[in-house]
Amino acid sequence: MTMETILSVKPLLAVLVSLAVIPFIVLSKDRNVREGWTFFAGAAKFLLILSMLPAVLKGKDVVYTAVQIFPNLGIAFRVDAFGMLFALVASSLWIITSIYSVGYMRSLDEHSQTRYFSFFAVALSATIGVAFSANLLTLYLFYEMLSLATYPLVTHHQDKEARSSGRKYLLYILGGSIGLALPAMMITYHFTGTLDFTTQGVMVGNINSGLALLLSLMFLFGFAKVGIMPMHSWLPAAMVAPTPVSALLHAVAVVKVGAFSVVRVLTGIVGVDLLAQYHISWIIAAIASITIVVASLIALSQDELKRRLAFSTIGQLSYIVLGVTLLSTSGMTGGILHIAMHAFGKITLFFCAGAIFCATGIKNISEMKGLGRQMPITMTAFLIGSLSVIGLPPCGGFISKWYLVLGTVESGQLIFLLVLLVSSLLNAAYFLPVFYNAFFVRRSEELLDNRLNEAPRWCLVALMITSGISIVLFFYPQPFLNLAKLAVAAAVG
Amino acid sequence: MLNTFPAIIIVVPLLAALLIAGISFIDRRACFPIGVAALLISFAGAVAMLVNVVSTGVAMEYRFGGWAGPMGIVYVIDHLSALVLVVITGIALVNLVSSRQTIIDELKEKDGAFVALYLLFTAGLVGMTATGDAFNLYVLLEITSLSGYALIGLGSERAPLASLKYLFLGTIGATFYLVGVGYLYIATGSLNMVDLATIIPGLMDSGVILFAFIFCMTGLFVKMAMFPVHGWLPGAYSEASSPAAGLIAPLTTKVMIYILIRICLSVFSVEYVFANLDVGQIMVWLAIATIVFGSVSALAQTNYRRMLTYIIIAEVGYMVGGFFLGNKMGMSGAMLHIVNDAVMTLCLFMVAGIVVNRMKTDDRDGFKGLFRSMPFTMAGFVLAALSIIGVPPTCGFFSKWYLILGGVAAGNYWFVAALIFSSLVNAVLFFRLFEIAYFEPFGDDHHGESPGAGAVGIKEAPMIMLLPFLAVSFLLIVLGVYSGRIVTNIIYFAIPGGII
Amino acid sequence: MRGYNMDLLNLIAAKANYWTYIILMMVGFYALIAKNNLVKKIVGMTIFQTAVLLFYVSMSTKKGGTIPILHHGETTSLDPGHVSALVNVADYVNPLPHVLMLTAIVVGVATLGVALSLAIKVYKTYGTLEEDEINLQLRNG
Amino acid sequence: MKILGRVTVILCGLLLLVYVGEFPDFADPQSPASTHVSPYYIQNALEDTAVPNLVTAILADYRGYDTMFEATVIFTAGLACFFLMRLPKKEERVVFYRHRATGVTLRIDDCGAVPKDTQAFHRIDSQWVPRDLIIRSTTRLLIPFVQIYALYVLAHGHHSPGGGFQAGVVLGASIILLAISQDLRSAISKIKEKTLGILSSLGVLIYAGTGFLCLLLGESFLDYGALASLLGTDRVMARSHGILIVEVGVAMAVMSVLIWIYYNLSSAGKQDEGL
Repeated sequence: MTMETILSVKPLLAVLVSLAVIPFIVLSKDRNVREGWTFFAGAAKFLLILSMLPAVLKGKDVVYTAVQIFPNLGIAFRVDAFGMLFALVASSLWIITSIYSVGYMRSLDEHSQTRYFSFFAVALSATIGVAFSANLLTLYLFYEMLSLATYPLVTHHQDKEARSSGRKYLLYILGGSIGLALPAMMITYHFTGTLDFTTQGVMVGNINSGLALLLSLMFLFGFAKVGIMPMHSWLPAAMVAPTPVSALLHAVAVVKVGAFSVVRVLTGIVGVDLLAQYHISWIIAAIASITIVVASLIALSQDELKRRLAFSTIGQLSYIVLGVTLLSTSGMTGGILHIAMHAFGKITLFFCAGAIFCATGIKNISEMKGLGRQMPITMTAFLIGSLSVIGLPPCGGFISKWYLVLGTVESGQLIFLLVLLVSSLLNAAYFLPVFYNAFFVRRSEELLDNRLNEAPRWCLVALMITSGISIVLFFYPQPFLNLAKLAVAAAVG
Repeated sequence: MLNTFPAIIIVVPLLAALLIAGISFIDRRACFPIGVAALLISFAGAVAMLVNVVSTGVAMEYRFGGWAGPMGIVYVIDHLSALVLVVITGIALVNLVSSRQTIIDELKEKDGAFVALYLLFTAGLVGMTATGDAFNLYVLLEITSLSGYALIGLGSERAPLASLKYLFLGTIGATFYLVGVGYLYIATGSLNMVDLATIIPGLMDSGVILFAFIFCMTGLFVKMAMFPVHGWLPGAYSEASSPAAGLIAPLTTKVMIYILIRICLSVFSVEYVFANLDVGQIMVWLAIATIVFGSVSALAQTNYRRMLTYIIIAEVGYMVGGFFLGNKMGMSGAMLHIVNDAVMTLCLFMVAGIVVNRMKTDDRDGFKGLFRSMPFTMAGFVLAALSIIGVPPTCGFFSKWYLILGGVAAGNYWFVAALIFSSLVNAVLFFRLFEIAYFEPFGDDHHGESPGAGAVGIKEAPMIMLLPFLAVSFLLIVLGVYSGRIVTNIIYFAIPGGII
Repeated sequence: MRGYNMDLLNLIAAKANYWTYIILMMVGFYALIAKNNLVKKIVGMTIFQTAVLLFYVSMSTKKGGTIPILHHGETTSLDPGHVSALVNVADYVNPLPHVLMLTAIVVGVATLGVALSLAIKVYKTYGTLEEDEINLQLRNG
Repeated sequence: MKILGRVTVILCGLLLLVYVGEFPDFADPQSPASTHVSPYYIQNALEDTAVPNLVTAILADYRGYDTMFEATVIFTAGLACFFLMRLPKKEERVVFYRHRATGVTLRIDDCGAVPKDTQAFHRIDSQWVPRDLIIRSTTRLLIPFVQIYALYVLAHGHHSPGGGFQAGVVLGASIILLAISQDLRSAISKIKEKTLGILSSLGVLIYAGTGFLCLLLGESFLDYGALASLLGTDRVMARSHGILIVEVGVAMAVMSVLIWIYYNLSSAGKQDEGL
């Protein structure tokens, strides 16, 4: 299926627009001007990506080569359906998170906010760079850029705890990428001669089975941001960051980049047929399912809300990997769609966690009894978010889980159907008690006045938008669904 | 005019050095400008030659005293030597300009002598790179070493001892090289490299040539601080004054590796080194040992510059290992790494210079809170650190790219593992420093606008130090992006045909 | 038996200069590595370099050749063109190693000068020239 | 450390000795070294450079570039010793004076400017020894002749063994003899450090300068043939004169550097009291 390509500089502009804004953010004297620049950059990026949507929907990829380093390899961009889906999610949520972080940072009066917003912009440009990369080298470049840009965000509080978690964060991510992903990339480049993502994958002709399995596993664990089990413990440690960081980055941008890269490599480099041929897909699916179940179990035991959400994210990410490695069309569609659906759901939950922390300073779930009366909007948003993550009807998450279930049936591997069901139950088990405590349990008498004690105005606005989108996505999933279907068609080819 | 450039780029710094030494006894103000002017001319000449050699594709030759071939001394400027010449003169120029303030502060009356020795050192390096005569290379090696001993000798309190140790080992290395040239002369009767290359294939199995190779190699390994004989480097580079370290550290070992490549490729032909002696495997193992040793002992250092010296030793292992892999990718990786590593090391030593100039200590604690007080310097420092770690788009990544490809192509996975291990160790080393610079001093002030950049006051380095430094750190990215072109247009011409 | 001794003696006699140069070099090398006193190391270094001088100069000798200065006879008939035919190469010793060794001597002197000045500076800072005492002072601060 | 040293040395020695058999015999006229390039020198040196002394011909003309760097090596050594050793000129010093008539010695601690010698008092070193008449008179007699001999060696470099380096060393030795026989200060009064610094750089500058002059005249660097137009002789004689100019430069450089190193080494940089 030949893919017509449009040559346009938009992908490069989309990546660079947030970098270009940084000098203005740094030099702007007044806070509001600085926030204005961030919104301007967010909007500009979103509109640029939106302008490419119609072309991609018609099946045409937007291609642009920024720098030709080697004769057959360079920093090149290729916007296809899969990249477009992820970029849309990331850039739209950046705007919303900026709204949220304005409220959050000002209410908690955090220090050095200029550095916060500028590194946020760098992180987003790296995320879009990964989404639009045409070959593994560009993807690796922006992947490393993202790891380094998020380090100052994770360790924003600059205290001893931030240092130790920052150290862990880098150990896993940088260690994984340099230790495993780089050699795997090199060996692939040596044997195949090219690193471009192609529909059938480049490995198919010239790499034998053992090496293909080894390389796939090196990529899986190398891109540690996907949080597959042994390489996952950086995510709970990164919860020490301010909540908007963990909201956008550790629910949407950073972890999804990991999942996106793994899926890109499995479909674009290793190739769907090679995956099927040598049972590689079954092994990776097994690892993913172990991660899902174990992560959901650990999430049950976590008392701190953000750590529980972190472990839930680890589980949800492995849904994506599991969905893709089922190798059935609806399974892959479900996996890819889950990137979008989970993003909106999980970001709402993190916003609620941040809002609760802003308003009442509570972090642990056990202390959240009777919070519903004080913060009705936040807690209802929390309900919607958790429904979407669990995958129940009124919210978008249901659709992606629906496709995942269909995928397992289609591929005939019923063991994974069991995994999906068990994990959904576990999801319900660790989300609903929070909601139940908030609304139905009377708080002990020391909290006398029941008057409203809601989160700051900006945070609520963001909350409502994302929970609203989660519901809308249930009724109108078309843009993301079509993109997912196109992506699968391109991958299976 | 262009064909006299091979002479001009070395004679101009030499004449300037002599002029400066003389004038420094009369009036010292003129010394610095003459030095910079001489290096500028030399740099311009080197760039012009590189452009000419790349465009015409033909190596430039210069006969000193008008005598041809084996009779007189002939300079040959081919692709690789032109590239290395540009690197040498460029780095010497940038380092001299940026360390003007330190020279005036630290070496009050002796700044004239310092600039003269600086120029002699650079002239020696330029000569070594361009020379086509084996004995002339020894004389220039001695000039470089002698001025190096002097430049290092006047540094911190322990500098004389470190310089003396460097002198002893350096003399052993240089004399071994001299004996090697003597063995070559006895067996062939000529000193001219091109002439030697025609005679040696006829004497493939003679023991004298074998020992000439062994002596030359040991001599060069001592001078480039390979693993067993590296003892002198850590002390020498970390005790020297920062302008001297900024010149010597980035250049000496790289030029020695260039000479190793020059001798192995143009004097002892490729067949001799790789087929006849099959010495590649042992040398790669030696390089792996150097890399692992350099990286591990760098972990144990608390002094920033001493840590850098061990990283330099590891980088020497990269280049020697890459070259002795014996395939096209490995060799081009080694040659590209000569350029990249020189620029990276210069960047890191300029940071050391700036930190010592501002914080009066080059210990790790000197980095406390630097992200807040010196943001631009730290930005450049992060870039240089990323390049040493090997993160794209900086140049360090791309030379590792070629080296790893070479390792995979040669099936030597231990070398690839050593490279990856060294990159990870570098990551740990530099992020340890970032932590100190970023976190400490531990402000307990979570809330409220902490002393932002404005309040504590940006105490940046003086402009004359900062601007060249930022230019060099930006050069790291430019070199990275253009590394593909550098390799295809320049380095592939330097690799002889016999290498696949 | 005698034949065998003769070859061995010839071998030693014919290669006498290399034997001496190697032994001298090893003496200098040993002193340079193993000696404790810095000045003894410097002396060892000088011996080490002198051995190489001996090696170069010894390789230039020819049986029956005199010093490389053309006899008075050859120089008188100075009409260019046929002078070179007159000069018999075997009469004169090979001049090239002598030139090279002039450079090596100069280098030796230069290195000696710098080494001695460094040794004096080391003596001024540590008060001793014995390397183990210096290391002791370095170790305890 | 010692055992390691012994093992490496013995190992290296044995390894070298084993391969001695491969070398050409001691004085074998047919050895590659004497049959490849050197015959050209022996036959053509006189014709090319009109200098019978082949070593000087090769030294200053065929491989003149090497010798230029040789002179630079000497110059670098002098500069290095100055750079490392020379201490800033601090005024306050412990100074000793001796009354000529009675022999009473005065010790002045940290005196500012050093007073001149007078009729009654003259300045002495800390380990002062009364001058020995024999040494003083013989050296005063000997030094001029040593210097004349050095000039002879310099001038006759073309026809007999000798040349720039040897002449420079002998000249240097004459001044050092003066410094040893009397005291360093009297030698410094004869030749100040400033003149030495300028003279040494001037010497090598003459050498490199002539080379650069040949470059400016259009020929290649250090090709004395180019001086023919300036010196008004044919190219061969121009080469011979070029060699002589260069030898003078080298002699000047070597002399001043040796004295300069002696000044710094003997007084450890203070240049007030020598050996």
